[in-house]
Amino acid sequence: MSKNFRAKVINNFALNPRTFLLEIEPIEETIAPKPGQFYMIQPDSSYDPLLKRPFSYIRKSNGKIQFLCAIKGKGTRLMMNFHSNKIISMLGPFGNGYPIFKSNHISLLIAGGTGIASILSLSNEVQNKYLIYGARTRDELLLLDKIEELGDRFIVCTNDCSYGKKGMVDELLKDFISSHKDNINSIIIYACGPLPMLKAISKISAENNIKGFASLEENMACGFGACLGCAVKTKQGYQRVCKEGPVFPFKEIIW
Amino acid sequence: MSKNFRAKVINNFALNPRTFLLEIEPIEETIAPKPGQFYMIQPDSSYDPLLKRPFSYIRKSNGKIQFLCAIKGKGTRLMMNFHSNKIISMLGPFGNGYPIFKSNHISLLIAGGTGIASILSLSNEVQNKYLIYGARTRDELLLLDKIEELGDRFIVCTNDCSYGKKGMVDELLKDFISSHKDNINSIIIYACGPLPMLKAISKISAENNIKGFASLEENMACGFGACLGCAVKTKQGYQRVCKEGPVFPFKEIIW
Amino acid sequence: MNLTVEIGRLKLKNPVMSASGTFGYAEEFSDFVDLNKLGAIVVKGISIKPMEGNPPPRICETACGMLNSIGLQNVGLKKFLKEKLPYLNKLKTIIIVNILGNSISDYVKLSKTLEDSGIEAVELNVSCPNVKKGGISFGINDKMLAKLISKVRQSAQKITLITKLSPNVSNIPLFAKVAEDSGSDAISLINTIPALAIDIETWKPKLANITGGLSGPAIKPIALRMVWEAAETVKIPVIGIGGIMNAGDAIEFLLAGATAIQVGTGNFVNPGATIDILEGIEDYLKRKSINDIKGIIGGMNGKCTNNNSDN
Amino acid sequence: MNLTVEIGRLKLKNPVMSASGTFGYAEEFSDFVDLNKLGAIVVKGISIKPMEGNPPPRICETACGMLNSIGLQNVGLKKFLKEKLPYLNKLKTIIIVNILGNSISDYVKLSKTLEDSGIEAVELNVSCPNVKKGGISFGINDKMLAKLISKVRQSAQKITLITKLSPNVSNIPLFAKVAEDSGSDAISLINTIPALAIDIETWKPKLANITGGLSGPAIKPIALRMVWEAAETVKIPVIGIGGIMNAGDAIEFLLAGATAIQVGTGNFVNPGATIDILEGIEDYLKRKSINDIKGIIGGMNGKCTNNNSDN
Ligand SMILES: Cc1cc2nc3c(=O)[nH]c(=O)nc-3n(C[C@H](O)[C@H](O)[C@H](O)COP(=O)(O)OP(=O)(O)OC[C@H]3O[C@@H](n4cnc5c(N)ncnc54)[C@H](O)[C@@H]3O)c2cc1C
Ligand SMILES: Cc1cc2nc3c(=O)[nH]c(=O)nc-3n(C[C@H](O)[C@H](O)[C@H](O)COP(=O)(O)OP(=O)(O)OC[C@H]3O[C@@H](n4cnc5c(N)ncnc54)[C@H](O)[C@@H]3O)c2cc1C
Ligand SMILES: Cc1cc2nc3c(=O)[nH]c(=O)nc-3n(C[C@H](O)[C@H](O)[C@H](O)COP(=O)(O)O)c2cc1C
Ligand SMILES: Cc1cc2nc3c(=O)[nH]c(=O)nc-3n(C[C@H](O)[C@H](O)[C@H](O)COP(=O)(O)O)c2cc1C
Ligand code: FES
Ligand code: FES
Repeated sequence: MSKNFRAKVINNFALNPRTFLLEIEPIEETIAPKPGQFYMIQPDSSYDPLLKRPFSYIRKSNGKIQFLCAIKGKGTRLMMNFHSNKIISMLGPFGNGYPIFKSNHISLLIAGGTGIASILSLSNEVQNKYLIYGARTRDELLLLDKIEELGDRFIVCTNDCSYGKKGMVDELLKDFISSHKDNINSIIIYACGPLPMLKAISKISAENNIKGFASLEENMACGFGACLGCAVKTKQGYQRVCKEGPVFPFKEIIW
Repeated sequence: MSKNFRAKVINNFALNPRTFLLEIEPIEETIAPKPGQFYMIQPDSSYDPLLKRPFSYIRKSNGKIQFLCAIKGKGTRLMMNFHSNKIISMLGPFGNGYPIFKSNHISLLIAGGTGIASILSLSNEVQNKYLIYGARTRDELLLLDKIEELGDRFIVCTNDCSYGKKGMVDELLKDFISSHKDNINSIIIYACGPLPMLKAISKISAENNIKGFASLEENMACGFGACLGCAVKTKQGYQRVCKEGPVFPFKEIIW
Repeated sequence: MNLTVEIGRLKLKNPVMSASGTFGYAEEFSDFVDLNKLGAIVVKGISIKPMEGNPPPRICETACGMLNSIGLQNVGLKKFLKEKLPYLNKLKTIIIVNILGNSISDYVKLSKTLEDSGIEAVELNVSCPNVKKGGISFGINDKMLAKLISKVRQSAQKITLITKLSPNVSNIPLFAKVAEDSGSDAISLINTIPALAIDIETWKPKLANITGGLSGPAIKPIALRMVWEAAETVKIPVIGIGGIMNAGDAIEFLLAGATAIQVGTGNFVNPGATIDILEGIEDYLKRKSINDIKGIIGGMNGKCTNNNSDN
Repeated sequence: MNLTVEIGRLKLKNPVMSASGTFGYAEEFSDFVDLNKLGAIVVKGISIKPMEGNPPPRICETACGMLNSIGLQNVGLKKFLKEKLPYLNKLKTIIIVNILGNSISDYVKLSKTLEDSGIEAVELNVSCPNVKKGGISFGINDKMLAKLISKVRQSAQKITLITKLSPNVSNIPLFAKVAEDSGSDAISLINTIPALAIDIETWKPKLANITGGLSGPAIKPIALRMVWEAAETVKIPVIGIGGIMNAGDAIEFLLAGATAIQVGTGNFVNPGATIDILEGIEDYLKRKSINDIKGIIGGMNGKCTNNNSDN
């Protein structure tokens, strides 16, 4: 069982012009991932780009692992063109995923943009849950098919009003809190998305005394705690997103 | 009409495990090449590898250009995997090709290994010709179908005797000279292949007072005379393989 | 949109130049670019006598870069003036002649002769060994450099004097300041970085000269740091060089404080690089609604702390 | 096949080590490699007091390389001895502790304490600023470096002393000689090269610290040149570092004269790199029918000419 493995590309297709869904299958024995963990994927075998890229997995089933990847720069542009059967080099699973509590509580999952990938890995593992999912436009709301089974426990919004409610997830969070005043103490928030979104959610949580966790991103060289490159400021000093994170309690993060 | 152009890969297949035949079609208007000229081909759009690679063309027909490429290092390994329809970046045609003389003479074409590519570009353009072609083994004798039409004017040899005559091209050259003692003055040699072969041929030519030309190779950064990287020592000082060459008269080269 | 920049007395149409030794004598690029569109052309380094250069192999590739040991091959001053200058003079762009020598008097003679021949600017390549001082290059000794520049300045007073700094020093600000104080109108940096590659099959160095100069994308972050340090130190214009392949790279150098940039190795990979870069800069300024190139020069947020606590 | 090499009093199983700051405190790699197979492990630089390091972003990618400005974050000497050393002591390989300080007395105290704790070797990271001398790093001033090494040598006489040279100097042979003459048992080089990258959309440097150290394949040819220059100059062993990603790279350094090598950035890209390199070296020796690693050390054909006529 290795965290340094090769995998075969099974499927790779565009969901919109800026995002693709990548499915791979390890060709060596690997370790099972936990919700919120991530993998490092090598975009190319040359040294340009040099470093592997971190991606949260969406789910693992039948030995296959799925990723949702936004096209940002050099690495993701190369990954977008991964053809089926290509053998790629990967590391993982890494990081501390989302803490899952045995107690009787409501899990409020909040995703912004491609943050939905990490949130979906968790969604399968928790019971009494709600999911708030926001994106800029309809076009950027992805993987809805995988989510809609949640029915009315699934709340979706777009900034431009092109689908679901209009607005940002933090507004929906406020609404949610108002309508759950009674059992507010049993809510636990799990959030993944752009930094400003996480910041806003963390603030609202603090105001309402709700416990919550955010999955953070930072540039990474290694992904497994060796380079100290992925530090984020926390109340306990710098911590590594790849090792102590990527999931941190809201109240530990110094935003 | 540009010497800096993009081209589409039409065909690319292995002739043996170490050599492939690449056919491309420029998607911009280009300049017609002359026998012995070469093109620079970009192996990848990353900066690793950085430089384009020089390759002699075999022939141009119907707007398509063919290359015979031996797998040597990073660049050719990437080129081997060029799939059809891939758009690649190229420069050329460059260099002074083989000088073609109007006079009534015998063109003796001599190719070793992948040197056959450059020799074939010339073969189509000269009339009264013979072709000596050598390789280590049968497996490395390539493009025989394109040559065999020459009939008994085509002499082939392998070092290991697996096909044609046994031996090196320089031995065949000696035989050829012996059997053409009468019209030795009308022979002009054109040679392309490994350096030791060229050196041997040049020596034999000098001894027999036969005029000849060799196509040389040297590491290149630009291919069009700007970097001075491809210098070879000649009786006129350093000359550029890409500009004054790749074809030089035997008697100018300081081996 | 205003793309003009000033280097000494020169007024460049735009900040995009070719780097010495990578653009031949310009004619080699006439197939690929409209030479008249360039901000300036820096030609291959010229010495008083012709130099034949080093034996081959002279170049090899490295990760995201290349080594060269051309050995300063050039046609020499006389032949340059006679055979190359006429073509260059026909171009409607500024010609900068890169010069090199083994003694101060070499540089003095070269710059004076070029000034008298109507050349508007010289770039001093000071990475060459000073034969009188045991072969130590002018570019790594601040006192020798100061003397060299002052002497050249005294004798050629009208010509725009650009000193091309060697990257092979601990303290770029010191050398930048020396160049400014000794009378340079501008500095350009960086030249190639001495480097080595070995063939593990033959156990021979990949270059006949053993070492060569590293250039290309690999050195860009080093060059950018040095350009920034220099630009924070001196008031004269700084010309950024090193691994510039595309407009984005060029813009990084401008943001770091370069008034203009030179494209070197990029010309080999894409002979149209200079013009592509120029057009890319224009597109960028349009997109950012900036109508003067000066609006981005030195625009990086961040002060020089000379804080070496890397790792 | 004999792969053993000697560095000072140390006898290494083989010449493959990890480079400081890229291998954590070794435990991070236990998932990936059999740590006991390594020639030696160099751990992350330790200072007397814990250091919290620089604000993020701390790393970014460049062409065939990366920048880091970790800022020497480390747990400090006390915690290292208490929390990290027990794990390291259990390994059957040599542990080399990389140390750093802001004054000579820092280095003296660190090496003495480590010697007393049974550590066999220290590597002096001299790229850090000397606070008493206006923040100039020890590694770029030959006199300061000589003093630093001598003092450390005087106080810690048994420990194997490796000086890690800064690449940020004009004259590597000088610094190599200083290290040898002042009592170093070996030198290692190169450390990262100060560099900069800028985000052209935000106009901010890509690292919060503005500059960072460049490492990876991009710097290999520079490192190789410096290792060769050093190895031609001194008699003590030279440890080669810089852009070693695979066995071929490692062999280049050995041919250039390195007695051993360290793998840095390569560990991030392939956490199994050290072992892959070790196996690759063995395969190479087998293929070449060489049965002692010493048969390739310094094997490059070519003499140091200190001839700077690049370009
Ligand atoms: C724990 C974690 C999980 C992630 N999960 C996902 C996911 O599921 N889907 C998704 O689309 N993206 C995810 N990201 C972001 C993704 O890693 C970056 O978008 C990607 O690395 C960009 O690479 P590039 O080569 O296209 O961009 P470039 O800009 O060329 O990258 C240059 C360098 O910066 C790094 N980098 C750039 N942006 C980021 C970023 N946001 N986070 C970390 N490193 C970055 C790259 O890894 C690379 O080293 C995740 C990031 C982290 C840290
Ligand atoms: C004018 C000319 C015509 C050529 N025609 C052909 C041809 O028709 N078919 C063919 O198979 N090969 C030909 N070659 C050789 C071919 O260019 C090299 O084999 C190829 O560049 C190797 O690239 P690589 O990336 O696989 O090797 P690497 O070893 O990774 O290359 C590293 C660097 O060295 C250069 N290099 C390595 N070997 C050579 C060489 N022999 N000549 C020039 N540069 C070299 C590469 O271009 C590159 O810059 C020709 C060379 C020249 C100069
Ligand atoms: C093949 C070659 C030849 C060069 N010749 C010279 C020269 O004659 N004079 C000089 O000052 N610099 C010379 N240089 C250095 C370049 O002008 C430039 O400073 C360096 O290559 C870094 O820029 P780049 O990374 O864009 O190539 C040469 C560089 C190369 C690659
Ligand atoms: C993230 C990172 C942290 C480093 N930390 C240290 C350190 O603490 N002490 C030190 O001497 N060198 C440190 N280095 C330098 C490396 O040990 C090595 O000298 C350098 O990275 C060049 O080797 P490479 O190209 O193989 O990475 C660090 C390098 C990196 C990339
Ligand atoms: S990415 Fe290296 S420590 Fe986190
Ligand atoms: S390859 Fe550049 S001059 Fe010939």
